[in-house]
Formats: sequence, C-alpha cells, structure tokens
Amino acid sequence: MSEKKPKKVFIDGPITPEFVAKSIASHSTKKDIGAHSIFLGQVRNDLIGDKAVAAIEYTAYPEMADLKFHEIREAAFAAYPLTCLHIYHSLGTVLAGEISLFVFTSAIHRAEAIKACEFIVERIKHEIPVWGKEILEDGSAVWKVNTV
Amino acid sequence: MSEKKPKKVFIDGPITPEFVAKSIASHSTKKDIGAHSIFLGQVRNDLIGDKAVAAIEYTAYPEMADLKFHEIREAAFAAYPLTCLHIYHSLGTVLAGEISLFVFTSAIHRAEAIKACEFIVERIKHEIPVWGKEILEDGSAVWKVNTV
Amino acid sequence: MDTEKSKITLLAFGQLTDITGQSTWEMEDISDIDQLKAILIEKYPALAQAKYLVAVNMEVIRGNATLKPGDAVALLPPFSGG
Amino acid sequence: MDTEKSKITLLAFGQLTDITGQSTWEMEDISDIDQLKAILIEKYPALAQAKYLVAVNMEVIRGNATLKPGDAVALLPPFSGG
Repeated sequence: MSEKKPKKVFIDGPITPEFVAKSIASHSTKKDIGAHSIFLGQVRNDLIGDKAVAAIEYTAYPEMADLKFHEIREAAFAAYPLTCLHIYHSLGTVLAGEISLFVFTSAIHRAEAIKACEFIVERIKHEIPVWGKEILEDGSAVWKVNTV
Repeated sequence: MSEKKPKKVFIDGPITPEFVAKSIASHSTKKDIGAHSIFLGQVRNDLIGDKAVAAIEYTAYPEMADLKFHEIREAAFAAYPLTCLHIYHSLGTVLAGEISLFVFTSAIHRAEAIKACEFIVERIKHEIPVWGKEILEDGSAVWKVNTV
Repeated sequence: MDTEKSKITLLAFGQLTDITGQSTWEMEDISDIDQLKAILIEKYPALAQAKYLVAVNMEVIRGNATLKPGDAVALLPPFSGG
Repeated sequence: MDTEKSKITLLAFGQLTDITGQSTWEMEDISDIDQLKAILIEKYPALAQAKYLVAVNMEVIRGNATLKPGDAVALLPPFSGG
C-alpha cells in the first residue's frame, strides 16, 4: 500500500518519549498489526578533543529533505508489505541524551517491520540533506561527521 | 559487557505505551548511547474460521523462561557491543491491539542496536516456553500457532 | 530406595494440558524418556498425535535420556509467545 | 534575454556556509556546473578542499550538467542527520 500524501517529518527540538508513546498508542485500533519496529537516534556526548558534545543543532535543506523522505517512504512501501510507516526528525537544538530521529514501521509480521525499519534508517542517514552542528560544553562548535 | 543479575521479564497483562515511554526516558542519562532499537509485538485480531481473535491469554513455564531469557541476554551481550538491553513479555490476558512483547536494545551505533534487537526477537520466538491461547469474539478459544 | 525419592515431577503446558487434564503431577519408577513417553501415550492416546519437546530440569532433550529421581520433566508444545 | 531570468539561485548548507559566508544568493550567466565550480573556487578558495555534492533543483548531479536560468543549485556537504 502506497501513501501519496506528504507527511510532516521535521519536529522543532527533541522527540520526546511521550511523543513516541502517543504514536504507539495510536496504532492500537489497527488490529491487523502484529509487529512494530522502532528506531530512535539519540544525541551522544562524544568527546571532540577534550570537550564533550552538549547538544546538536540540526539544519536541513527542507524542500529537498521532504522530497527524499517521500521517495524513501514510497520505496519502503514498495519493498515491504507495511501497514504503517512514520518518520520524524528533529531540527534545531537537541541536547545530549535526547532523541533526534524516530522511525516507526508496522506490519502484520515481524520480519517485514524489522527489515523495513532498518532499510529506512540506512537511507535516511545517506540521503537526507540534514546537518548537525555539535555544540561543545564550552560553547564552541564543530560540524558533525557521520560514521558510515 | 555482560549483566549477570536476573531481570524481571514477565508483566501481568499488556505492555502499555506509557511503560515504553518510561523505559525510553530512563536512557536519557546514558549519554554514550547513540541508537535504540525497539520491537513491539501486538496482538492481532486474526480470523480463526469466521471468528476474530479478541484477546490472547499467555501462560509460561516461568522458571525455564527466566533461564532462557537469561541465556538470550548473555548471548546478545556476547555477540553485540550493547549498552543496554531490556526484554518484557506479557502473561495473562492481552486484548487485540495491545502489546505483549517489548524488546529494547541500545548501543553507541545503530547497526549493533538493530542487529541485536532482531537476534533477540528471533530467539525469543523460538526458545521461550510461552503459549498463547486465542480467545475468540464468541468466547471460544484455540491455541495459537506461531508462523515461522 | 525411598519411594518419595523415586518420583519424577511431570509438567504439561499449553494445548497438552487439554490432553493430560492436569498441568503438574508425579510419576514413579520411570527409568528414561522413552519409557515415560510410552506410558503417557498409553494413558493419553491423543499424545501420540501431539507435537511437543521434552525438557528435563529446564533443558530440552532430543532423543532418549535416563531419568533420575527428583527430575522435573516438562512436556512443551510448540512455543507461541511474542 | 531578461537579466532576471538568466540568474540561478545558489544554496549552501552546513559547514559550507562557513566558507561561503552566505546560505543563499544569486549568480548570473553560468552555463554549467563545471563553470560554476571554477568561479566558486576562485571566490572561495577553501571550497577546493571541501567535500560536497551538487544538487540541481533538488536532484543530486554527479559530473557536469548544463544549467538553465531559474535553476536552484545547492552545495551539499556530507549529510550528518539522524
């Protein structure tokens, strides 16, 4: 099943556990779902030199990001028999320990939900024009470099 | 890192979205975590003949289940560099649309969290002595048969 | 031998309890799994059709094995958790 | 040709804005990506060292391609979302 309507992905600031709970709860009426797979990206307090990361400030090329999120959604629905698919990404400031990415797939059986979630997370990391600026504990900043 | 202390896995009744949220929130102080992977098993309202499943009643061989959960935890920590690992499974009655299994892995990087979560879910399905009795909408019951 | 000590404990789960009518009971003078299965099938003929694993003291045993007094022998139908 | 229409829009993101000092601006009379890159490197020498992709109207273009008036050309450093 493909969903054509564009979905709001970007969230201002961190994604809260309560937001995740609300999203899970909203699926209790979809009683054909047997499995949910959720990925959460959390901001780490990595040491850059001898200073810890206190927060990441995310910026995006929003129009292109929306287009790419849409393409990834379409590809996921084409590749896996999903019942539901939600993607949320933070913009702005997210503190270390807070959540900046939330991918949520639901399917009748577990294999599809799990595989689709992994597929989407990988594609987001490689294809979505979002940049993180790591704000260090002393107020200085470095641009984040993602490991592959 | 291995955790030797036994952990409480079984929960009486459904696993609520609020419980999941609380579990996520408790990791915000672990700032070396970069990725969480969560699997949730939800009870489906499958048709058995022409009657829908209204609920599943779960029973277990609890001592053996605890031993097997412990073995799975140890194997997961040995195979993947996890920061945290939590497993919760319902006993008793869980209605269609409610959650009966919650597997939660956390790691520095996404690949380990995702792979470990999948590994654990597969082992749970095959190795944990738990049985579901499907209660149909007319009150009759059939023993659940898991698909592979 | 103390008769109390010659007993093994049987545990049945899931759909097998529909056949055995009980989930835990004791049996005496059982020397191995093959003998146990034969006795159980005689008592509960439907068990011959049932699919199950045998666990002795919480470890699954495939094939035959000697049983000793005090063993907990569990009859485990296919798991359906999760 | 209307000069307004001969313009392309440039967009820079992430660490590239530290080099360009601006995130969006217009440029005139650019015929293709190779020419654009040469002009940009002349103006911002640090760009020669920078790793980035070029997207034209939100599609990543590898190699050279003709640019037409009205195109939005984005300079995209390695993504670091998630």
